[in-house]
Amino acid sequence: MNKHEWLQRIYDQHIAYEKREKRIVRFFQTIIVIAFFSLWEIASRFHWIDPLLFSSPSSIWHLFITKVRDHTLFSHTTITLTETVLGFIVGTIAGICFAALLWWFPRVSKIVDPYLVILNAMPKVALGPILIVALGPNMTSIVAMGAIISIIITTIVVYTSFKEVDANYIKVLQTFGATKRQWFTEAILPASFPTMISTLKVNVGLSWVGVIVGEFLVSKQGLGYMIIYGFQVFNFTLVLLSLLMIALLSSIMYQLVSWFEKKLIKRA
Amino acid sequence: MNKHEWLQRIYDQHIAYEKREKRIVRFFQTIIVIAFFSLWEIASRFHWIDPLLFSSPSSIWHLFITKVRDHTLFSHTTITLTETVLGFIVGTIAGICFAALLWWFPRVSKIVDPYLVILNAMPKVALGPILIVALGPNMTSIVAMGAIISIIITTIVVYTSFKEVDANYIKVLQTFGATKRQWFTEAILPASFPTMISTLKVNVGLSWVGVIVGEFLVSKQGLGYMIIYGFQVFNFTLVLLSLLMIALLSSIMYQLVSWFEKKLIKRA
Amino acid sequence: MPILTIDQVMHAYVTNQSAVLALNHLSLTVERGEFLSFLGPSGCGKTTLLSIIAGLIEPTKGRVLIEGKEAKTMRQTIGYMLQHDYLFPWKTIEQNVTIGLKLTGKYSEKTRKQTLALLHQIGLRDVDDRYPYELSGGMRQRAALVRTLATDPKILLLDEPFSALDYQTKLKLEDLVWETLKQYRKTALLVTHDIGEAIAMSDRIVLFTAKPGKIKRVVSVPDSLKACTPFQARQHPDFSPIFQMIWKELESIEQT
Amino acid sequence: MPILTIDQVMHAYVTNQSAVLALNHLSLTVERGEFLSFLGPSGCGKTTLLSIIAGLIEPTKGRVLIEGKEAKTMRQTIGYMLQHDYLFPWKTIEQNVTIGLKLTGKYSEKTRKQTLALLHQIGLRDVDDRYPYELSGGMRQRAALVRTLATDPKILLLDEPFSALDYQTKLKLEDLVWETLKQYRKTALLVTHDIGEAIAMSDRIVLFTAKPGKIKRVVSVPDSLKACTPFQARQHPDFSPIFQMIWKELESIEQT
Amino acid sequence: VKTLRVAEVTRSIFYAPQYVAIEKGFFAEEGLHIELNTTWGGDKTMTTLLSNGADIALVGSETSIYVYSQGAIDPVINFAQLTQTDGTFLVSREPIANFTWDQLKESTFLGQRKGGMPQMVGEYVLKQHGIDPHKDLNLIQNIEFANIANAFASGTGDFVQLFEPTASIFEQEGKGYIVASFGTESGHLPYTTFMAKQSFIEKNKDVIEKFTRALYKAQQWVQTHEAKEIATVIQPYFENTDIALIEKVVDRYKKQGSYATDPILDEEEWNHLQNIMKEANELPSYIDHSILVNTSFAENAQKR
Ligand SMILES: Nc1ncnc2c1ncn2[C@@H]1O[C@H](COP(=O)(O)OP(=O)(O)OP(=O)(O)O)[C@@H](O)[C@H]1O
Ligand SMILES: Nc1ncnc2c1ncn2[C@@H]1O[C@H](COP(=O)(O)OP(=O)(O)OP(=O)(O)O)[C@@H](O)[C@H]1O
Ligand SMILES: NCCS(=O)(=O)O
Ligand SMILES: [Mg+2]
Ligand SMILES: [Mg+2]
Repeated sequence: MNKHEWLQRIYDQHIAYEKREKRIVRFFQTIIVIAFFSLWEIASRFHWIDPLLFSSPSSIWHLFITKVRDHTLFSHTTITLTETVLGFIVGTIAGICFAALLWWFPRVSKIVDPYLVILNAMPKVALGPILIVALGPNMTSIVAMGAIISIIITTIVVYTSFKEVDANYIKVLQTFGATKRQWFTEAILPASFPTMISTLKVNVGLSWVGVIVGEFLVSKQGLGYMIIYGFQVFNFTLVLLSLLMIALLSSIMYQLVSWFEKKLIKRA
Repeated sequence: MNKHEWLQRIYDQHIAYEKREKRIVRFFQTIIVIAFFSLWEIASRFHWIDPLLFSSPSSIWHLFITKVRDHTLFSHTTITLTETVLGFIVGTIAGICFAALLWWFPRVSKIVDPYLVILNAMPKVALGPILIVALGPNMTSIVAMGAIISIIITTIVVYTSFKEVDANYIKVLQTFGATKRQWFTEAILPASFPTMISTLKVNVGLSWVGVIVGEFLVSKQGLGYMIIYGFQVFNFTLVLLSLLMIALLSSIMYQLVSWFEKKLIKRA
Repeated sequence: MPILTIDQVMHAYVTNQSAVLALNHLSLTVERGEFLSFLGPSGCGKTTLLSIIAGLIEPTKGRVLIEGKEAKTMRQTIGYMLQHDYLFPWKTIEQNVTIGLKLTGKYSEKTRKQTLALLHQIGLRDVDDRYPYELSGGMRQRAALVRTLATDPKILLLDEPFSALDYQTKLKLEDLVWETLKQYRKTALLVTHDIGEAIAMSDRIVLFTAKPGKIKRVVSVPDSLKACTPFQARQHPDFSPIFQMIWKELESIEQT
Repeated sequence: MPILTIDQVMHAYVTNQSAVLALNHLSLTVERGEFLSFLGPSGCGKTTLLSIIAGLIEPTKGRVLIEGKEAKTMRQTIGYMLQHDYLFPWKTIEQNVTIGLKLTGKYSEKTRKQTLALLHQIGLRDVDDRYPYELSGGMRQRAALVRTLATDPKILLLDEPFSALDYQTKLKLEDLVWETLKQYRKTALLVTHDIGEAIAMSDRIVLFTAKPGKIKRVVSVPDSLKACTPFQARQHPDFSPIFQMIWKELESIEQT
Repeated sequence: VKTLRVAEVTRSIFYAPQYVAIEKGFFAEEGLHIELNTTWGGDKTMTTLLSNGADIALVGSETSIYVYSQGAIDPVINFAQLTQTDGTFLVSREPIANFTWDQLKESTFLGQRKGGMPQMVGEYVLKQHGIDPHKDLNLIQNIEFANIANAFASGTGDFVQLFEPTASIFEQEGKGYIVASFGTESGHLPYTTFMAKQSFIEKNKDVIEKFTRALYKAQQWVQTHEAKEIATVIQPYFENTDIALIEKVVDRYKKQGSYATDPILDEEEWNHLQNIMKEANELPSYIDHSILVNTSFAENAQKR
């Protein structure tokens, strides 16, 4: 048996093993989903749990189909998604701009430092009602809630990463007589790119929190509205359908950002 | 002039400069606070803003004094603080235990991975009502809300740091024939200590969010309750007082954890 | 009986993409008290070989015998020192150097005293209660040496232990390690990229081919150099010719 | 007129805790085309001195003149190469080596071609569109050299450019840099911890005392060594005596 | 066409005449376009009105009193009443054949949240029946509006005070049994009222008048039509709710006279409200009917 055949055999063994491992993992993952939903269904059918409160997968499914057919699910989802994406973008961009400002004016950064700590520690969801007062009971408030929740933490994280950029990159630029503006565009900004991307991941989650809380407060459409309304008419199937939709969509958004991160950061 | 005198003079110049700089910073910081509160007061007095909605620093101050005198502020604050600290501790410890579990059983970790992603992306505040159903309308639900909001992110962050511990530390232990349990106690756990401490910082903030949202849903006492009640009877002074108290307390807790972090991590 | 026998060892790393041969039909015997150096291009499998000898990974094929017994069962007889010191930052120097004793169950007041004595002898005084971050690179690497020696291993595996140090510290530590090992009559295997270091410290130098690692040639160091300390050896007239020879040999390996 | 005059330079670093003298009454002149090495204990102020010469920091006292003019105004005439390559990871090799041209406004099709030609000449072919992470340490350091040379500086400051490389790569790069600098008749100041490297590459070696840095002694390298490439010089019979001498000199500095 | 922004406190069958007015085109007939926004909870609704997020709010009259006593510069004026009794029901966990209020004694009672109208009426009614809500029974008042029903459903309390359609759903599902109506016990009071800022009313008298007229038409329509017909009209506002259930609820409210038959908020009702608030220790100060109520629009609407 020559070397190549031998390596090939070892490789094949490994791949076979990996495949088996993967099958086991997939198997248990499937088992968990099936067990979860069927236990839920059975518990609900046999009244081990209160079907009124916990609904059942089958009723949720039927409601889902109905709402897909009459397009209402689509419109609620679109609204919430739009708000979240907007909140996310506004929060992230504004945070990065603030960070740039603090970097450019170190004295400003020193001055606002204690206020940033307070704003960061403050649970932003408590500000919801104030937003309504300030911006009115409309989508702007909801988007603002989605943005505000991520803006401070983005500012802090990105500013920290600006400061942590290896001073030697600046030294290289300085030897070529670069201006401060060039330090920023040529070194600080690109070097902080990976940090910015990973803030995005956090911000996606935060924007969802903000928008859902915002929709709890004021809304006539959206998944948060569906939850509140579901409570109002005691339709828990509706509440749970909305929760499942939120879980699904927020996971997808998170995965998108992760994928984006992997694509962009491989060279670091 | 000898070398020492020369150095001393340079040093003195620097210190003088630093002192001036610090004075300027302090000055502007004070100006900001004063400007903020007096503008607020004036705008409220002259009805540039609706004093009903935005209250005024003086009314907040008077309310503060009244509530300090009759001890109600103290009891509300104590309740909320207790809930937050409990939620924080439960969330952090449970998260670390889960992380240890995942590290110990890599297959379990592979199996639950997609579920962790979903749970992490899910805006936990939306789960509040489910908690009330499960745990009843009492303080347990509020503490659980404070814990649940931080548990998944703690698990993920701590588990990631467990995995990122330099394999060479394990190699060193292996050469002495250490058991897996010893890998964990001698290397994995202490090496991840800094990460754990910095998760604490995030968790403090999250626990506040959880507890405030929890108090919005069920409570007869606490700062979140004061906000809700204040809204109900249109006493915005009460709402703003609670918000200021929350900002103050959460900042203090955050600073405590930061201080703790600095003390512990200096040797890294 | 040789203290170490490497018999037709092959090792392949298997990933999901491919299986890569890291070591190819490698055989070698080492006698008690010998000092061997391994030289070879980056990625030729030197670290892999040390890990196999230490019993940390199992060779895909072939056997490694220590005093005639399977390497895996002989872990206690082996001390392993890595490129960076890998002292545990959260332990004091004393806790670091005695960890091996504790894990192997050899910890007693006596062994503790011995270990601390060795620490002082090697030039680290008044640092028992310090933390690693308070020490310079050279001092840390010395503490790592003491940690390795504390459990009294018969064979020492040294994986580029000096490469992270600056030049002068490195020359000084070479002398120190060399003298300590001679004094305790240890068998040692040193991986290095520095031809001079290999010549200065060892009795035999094993040259590896590039991936997959295979022994290209074993060079014996002349007795005249063996007798000197590493620092003296570098200045010795016999040094330059053997340096030139190995340099050319390695050049030819890298070109293939 | 000497290309570089360092005149009674003193530098103190001031922090909130204390003011520390880094350089003390330092004077030195360097002639066009000379190659100087700076040797001295860690923290003695070598990097500080280079930064002052490059006009990046202003000396607390004293003057640095380049061709008779204030260093701060002469930044363009200076190229600075750091210990690690500090290539920008988000730029391709071509973008990296031409960044100096772009920042100094010298970028044109002609200078671009010249720079890429230098890149190829120095042994980096087909890497123009690669990213730094795709290159080995030695290749990256070469690219950094090209980046430094691209703006055609008169004086090159080299701050331990080889210390992060493995031994063989380092010896090869020493030769390459030495030849390139000789070919373009550059003036160069090299900071190193490696006595051998200093002897092999330079015309004069400046020995610094420990904190605060002060010139202890300037050693001229014998013409016999100056004539050889660095690699040859290390094998030259004249090498060992001067190495011993400098070693002892540094030993004595460290003990004080 | 004039667009009016209306903020309603919640989406409820209790407000059927409002949806009828929109759906049957009574507002459109008056040249009004209604932009309806649900701002969940009285606090948010009133906040929305105060911060000019809406022109008209549909919310309990007690909020206008709170706002006034906090020193509003531009008070909020009640101009048209929509519901005239409480809208909640007493639901017991076990079926009770012959209910008397005495049976509440020693029980655990899951009430509405403190400071709101349902809670105050709840306490008032208990007191009317000789029960001290804070001594004679175990009163739970710490749960947010939306979560009261599920707290009861998951096992908390022997009795609960619930709105529709939850009360009917509970009955349908056997989760609870409606044993009494707080609406019939409460007497007439301005439970849900349309209001606007004084400044807005002054500037838009004609609009308010048109609005009130359209509302009055709807109130009359509701009076003169069967529950079944009403349910069909308002169904678009209650997707996901069974039409039979809507009908049942409408019928229940109609029968107990919860829907005001005209928009007039008279002084008697107003004072009754303040008495109830006073009993509950939530009345900051007594405010005269003439200050916060303007019945002229309602009266004009009735004239034509
Ligand atoms: N865990 C691993 N999985 C896959 N391949 C590996 C692994 N460890 C090492 N290799 C590969 O095996 C080969 C030999 O690696 P090894 O670390 O033993 O080389 P080395 O001679 O020690 O190199 P260096 O001089 O750079 O330390 C390399 O090609 C490396 O890429
Ligand atoms: N930015 C700074 N602030 C304060 N002190 C500094 C600063 N930079 C350097 N120093 C101090 O000045 C002295 C000289 O530093 P420098 O980096 O020039 O030394 P060096 O000779 O280059 O050392 P090495 O060989 O380790 O590179 C050191 O004691 C160092 O601690
Ligand atoms: N999960 C919400 C975090 S915070 O930004 O509101 O603190
Ligand atoms: Mg290796
Ligand atoms: Mg330096």
